[in-house]
Formats: sequence, C-alpha cells, structure tokens
Amino acid sequence: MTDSHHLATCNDALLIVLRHPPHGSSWLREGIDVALVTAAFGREVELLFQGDGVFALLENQTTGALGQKGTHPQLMMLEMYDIERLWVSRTALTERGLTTDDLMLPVSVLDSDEIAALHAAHASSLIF
Amino acid sequence: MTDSHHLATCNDALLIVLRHPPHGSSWLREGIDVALVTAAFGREVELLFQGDGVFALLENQTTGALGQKGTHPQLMMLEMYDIERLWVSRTALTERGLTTDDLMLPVSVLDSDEIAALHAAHASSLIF
Amino acid sequence: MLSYALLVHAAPYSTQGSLSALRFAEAVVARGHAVKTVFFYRDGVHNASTLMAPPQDEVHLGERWRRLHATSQTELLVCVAAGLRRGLVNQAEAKRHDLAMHSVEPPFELTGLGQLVDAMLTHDRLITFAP
Amino acid sequence: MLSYALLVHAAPYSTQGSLSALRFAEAVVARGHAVKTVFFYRDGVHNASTLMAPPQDEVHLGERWRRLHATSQTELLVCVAAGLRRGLVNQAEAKRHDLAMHSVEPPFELTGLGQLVDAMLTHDRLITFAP
Amino acid sequence: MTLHLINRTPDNRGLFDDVVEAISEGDYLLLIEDGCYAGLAQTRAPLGSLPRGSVGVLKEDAESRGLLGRLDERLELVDMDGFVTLTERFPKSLSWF
Amino acid sequence: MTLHLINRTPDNRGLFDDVVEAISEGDYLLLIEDGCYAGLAQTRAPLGSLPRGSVGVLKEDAESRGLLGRLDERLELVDMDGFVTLTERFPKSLSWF
Repeated sequence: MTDSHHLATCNDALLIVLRHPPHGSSWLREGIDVALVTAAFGREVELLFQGDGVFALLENQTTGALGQKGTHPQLMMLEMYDIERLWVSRTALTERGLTTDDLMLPVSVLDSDEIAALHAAHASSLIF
Repeated sequence: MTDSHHLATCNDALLIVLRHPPHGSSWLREGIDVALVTAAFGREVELLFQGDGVFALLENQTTGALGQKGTHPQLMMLEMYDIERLWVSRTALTERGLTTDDLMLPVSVLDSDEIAALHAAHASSLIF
Repeated sequence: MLSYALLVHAAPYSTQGSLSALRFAEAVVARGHAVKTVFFYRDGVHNASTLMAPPQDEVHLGERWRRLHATSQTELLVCVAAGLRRGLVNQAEAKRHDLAMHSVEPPFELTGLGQLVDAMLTHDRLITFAP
Repeated sequence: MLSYALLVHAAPYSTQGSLSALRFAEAVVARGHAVKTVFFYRDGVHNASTLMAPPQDEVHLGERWRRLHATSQTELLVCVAAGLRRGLVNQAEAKRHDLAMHSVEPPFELTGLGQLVDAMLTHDRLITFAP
Repeated sequence: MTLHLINRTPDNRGLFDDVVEAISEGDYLLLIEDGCYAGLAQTRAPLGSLPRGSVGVLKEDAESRGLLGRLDERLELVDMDGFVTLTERFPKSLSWF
Repeated sequence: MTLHLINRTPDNRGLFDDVVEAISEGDYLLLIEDGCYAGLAQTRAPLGSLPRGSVGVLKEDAESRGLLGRLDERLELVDMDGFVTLTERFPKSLSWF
C-alpha cells in the first residue's frame, strides 16, 4: 500500500532513516530512541527502513548475548507513540531475499524513485 | 618482484594486514604503531596492504584538517625499524585504478592466490 | 545570518568525524553565522571528557570545543543516556550513581534527547558528523 | 589447557564487540582453558572506565570484566597511548597530566603496546574482537 | 533540495547504493573524509549516473589523501568556505555513514 | 590453518572480497554478530564459492536476529562451546571488520 499522494506533498514530519541491523551495534536502538522522544514532544515522525535497516523488522528476533535486549520490543512501542508510517525500500528487501511476509509490522514498500521522492518531501531527516 | 619462495615457507614474522585508508580513522596509524613496537621488540614484521589499505601508500599525502598528521611520515620510518617486506594486493590496486607507480614505497604485488598463501605461511597475523 | 546545530556521533581520536565537526563549526563562524548548539550522541559523548590527555603535538579536542563555546557561546550538550553508559558523568550524576569521580564539567552539559529535538526545531540548519 | 589472549578494539555499548569478547572469555574458562590477558586498544579502552553507569537492566561491562579478573586472574591491560587520548587515566597518569580526577583503577592497568606483543608471543591463542 | 554528505569509501557498497536511491534532481552530493576516494577517476562507486555539477569533493580532505590530480574531472573541488556555502544553499542536509 | 571471523553484513562488500582472497583450503570461516546475515540462503555475499563444511554461523547471534530457519543449509550452526572448540582446532584466528 504505497501512498503516492503523501510522498508528493511537503511534509513537516521528521523522517528517520534506519540503515543498520539490530544487535550488532546500537545505531538502530539510538535511532528509534530519537524517534520516540521526538514523537513524545508532539512532533510527527516517520521511519524509513533502508539497506540493512530492513533486518530490524525481521520476525522471531530474541534477546541476544549477555541479555542484550535488541530493538524488537522498542518497535512494538511505535504505535503507542503514534508512529505509524513505516516505509521500506523494495530494493533492500529484494536484495536480502525478503518479502513483507517476513516482517513483524505492516509497512509500505517503496520503489527507488519513491524513496527519492520521500526524502525530497521531508523538510528534515536524520540517518541512523 | 614477488617472492614465491618466501610465501611458501612457514614464517615466524608477524603479518600485519592494513585494510583502512589514512586520515579517516586511526585504524591505519594504530596498526602501524603495533608494527613498529613489535619490530622494536626484535620480532620480524611484514605488512600486507589489502582493500582500502593500499591508499596508505599513495604519493603526495599531506597533513590533514586541524593538523592531523596522517600516516605517511610513519611509513617512512618502516625501513629504520627493518620492516622491509611490504606486500600489496593486485586486486586492491587494480580496482582503485592504481599501479605501483602511484605508490611512495617499493612493494611486492601479490595475486589473490598468493595472498592466501601469504596468510597460510604466517603463524600469526593481525588485521587493522 | 543562519543558526546551526551540529550532531556529533563520532568518537574523538578514532575517526575524523570530531575534527570535521570542529573545523566546520569554525568555518561557519568565520562566515558570520552562529553555531548555537553542538549535540554529542553515541560515541560522540567522549568529546566531553575532561580527562583526555592527547600528545602535545596533536589537537586537544576538549580544549577546542571549550574555545568554541568561549568565543561563540555555543551550547555543548551531551546526551545523558548515552553518556552515563559510557562513563561520561558530571558532578551531580556522579553523586547520584555513587561514583567518587566525574568526567564532565561545564561548559559541557548533560541533557536529554529532547534538547536535540528542540535544536532541530529552533535552528535553521542541522549537520551531522558521523564516525 | 590452552592460554588465551583477547584483543578488544570495540567500544562498550556502541557495538556488540565487547559483549562478544566477554561471553567468549566466559566460554573459554568454562571449557577449562585460561584467559590470561585481555588487551584493550582503540575505543576498546573505554571498557576500563570506572565511571560507566548503565541502566540497571543492562549488563554492566566494567563489573563483568572485573568479575572475570576476580575468578580467572585475567590481566586487564589498557593501552596507555590510546587511553590518554580518550580520557582513560589512572591516578598516577592523572597526577602527571595535572588532572583532578581519574577514570581507571585496578584491576585495569595502563600499559604499553609492548605488553600486547608479549601476550602474542607467550599465549597459545590471540582472538580479536572488533567494532 | 538536499545536500548529501558521504564520509566512507566505495568499499561500503551498500551505503553508496542507498545514497544513489535517495538522491533527487537538484540535490548535491559532497564527498568528505574517506568519501573523497569515491571521486577517483577510476572507481567502483556508482556515481557516474549523477549529473555533472551535482557532485563535489572537499578539497582539504582530497589534498591530505594525495588525491588532487587524480579526481574525476566532472567533480567540483569545494573548500571549507564552499562547504558552508552549500549548507546555506541547501536547507536540508543528510549525512550517510 | 586459520579460523576467519567476520562480524559485518555483506553490505560491506570490500570486506567480503578481501576475506575470500585470503582464505585457503582447510581454513574455516565463522560468521558472528552482524556477519550472520551473510548466511541467509539468498544473499549477495560471495560465500557460495567456499566448500561445504568450511563455513559456520554462531547460533546465539543468528537466533537473536531471527535467522534460524532462514540460513543456507550448507552452513554449520556453531554454539559458543563450538566457537571455543574451533579456536582449539585452529591455532591462528583472523578477525575481519
């Protein structure tokens, strides 16, 4: 369910791009932290999962070595913070042999030109 | 001037693999530091420049932003420490459009199978 | 005149990111703009350590940040959650966590992520410097 | 029984490397081998900070390293050149550099790179944990 | 319109793919730090598809790496003052790493 | 004979190229941390050329990432005890990052 109309209009929401996989580093967790805090401050937030960031959405993740919590519990809190626009790069999924059926949350899949349009439509973005 | 005989025999020298370019991070500098200290302790050291590490040898490097020293002065000290076997991956050079004429020091260029043999011949290696 | 915020993720002395952020800040000021806020996040928090003792022939990043504050009144904000995990504590946090020492002093301030959100909303530009 | 040395380049709480090194060390000990030396280099030196205060529901890396030392007599060596740049100083270095505070205490020891060379030569295995 | 910054070498293939996917007409890509190596005349980085005048390299970083004279001639050389000017011109910047 | 460790994803293309260049017959490659993603059945990583029985994936790290059941069936699943066993068997190890 892409939403081309939304892509085309200029947008005050903060776009947070998540490019790192879970567990291996804290990039993903600290990016989601920024998303949650921004939403808590009453500003709209959207997430784009690009590159290895799509692994964040993979089903069946668990706690890691030495009790490392991972980021899947954090992602489950997005809805509570009204963060509901989750965009995913089609290229990123395809290159990793994944489809939306492999993901733990409903997402909107974007083609490459739509990704560029998404970036262009947002006045501010952060990459993690 | 590859040296296949040297490659084939088992070797007590420490092989230090340098895979990072200068300036952008301290990997290269800290790898060379280990090389110099090891040599100062009387142990033989050889260097393999692989991947982006070949950029360490590029001519005409200078001091960087805010006085960052770079690693080219360090490389000039290798000979003083009797570190004279410098190996370079042919693939790494070729993919970056470089030849040995672009490099500041004389090196031995190795094909892929010779790189594997070099690794196999050394009892201990470190990657930086 | 534009107002700038910088977001620094890069650890000092490990990657070029902190140096790049500093020289960019100095160039912004030289062009007559204002660097209002530097927000240190992730390993960038280590830039705030009062305990760094680099060799004399290398730039002292802590001093350079303090000089930026002194000349340009730049806020030097350190994410408290990222900092506490990594050993960056000021006197108040040290007391609260029962630590005998501290590693962060003014002009560096420990603050929440909300200050980053605020900086994004109030300044004209946000530039990120990553490792 | 084999003797192991670990080389840790990874900063605590930023990448998985420190956790991997710790769990590997514990698994080595569980199989009856000895982890003789852990050498902290580059951003790995931050593992030695006595000032880290992670949230209570996260692993306290400093404590876990100290526990490894207590149970297995593992040497915890911190590269002094890498550490001084990054704000890791013990009492002696703090005095020498005129710093009012310090951030490294025993069993962590500040040492030169020569100790890494020594560990490579004297132990049976060297395993590196990178960011 | 966005100013994109890259500070890594083309060895990080996935990074460059993601940047190219995110760039629109009218955007500008500035290569800084180790990103400068992507400006080598012969390189694996997929920047060839980007139009002339839309990719620059930070002069100070290219120079310290010995890259002056080796760069793709379609690139603009940008000094620190020029870097700041780019951030004046582009209200939004994105740092890729 | 060498035990190679990789802790990064195949996005770091240059890294995987360098590892493949350095591996000899009889060596073993263990995927740990984010390196586990290279073990996905469909992947861009150039590991297909390595012989069966010479590539493993650290079970604990694959599991926490939700990768069990998705891995290339030629891979061995190695637990922490197995990781230590590999270091007993191979006197030399190399960590690629």
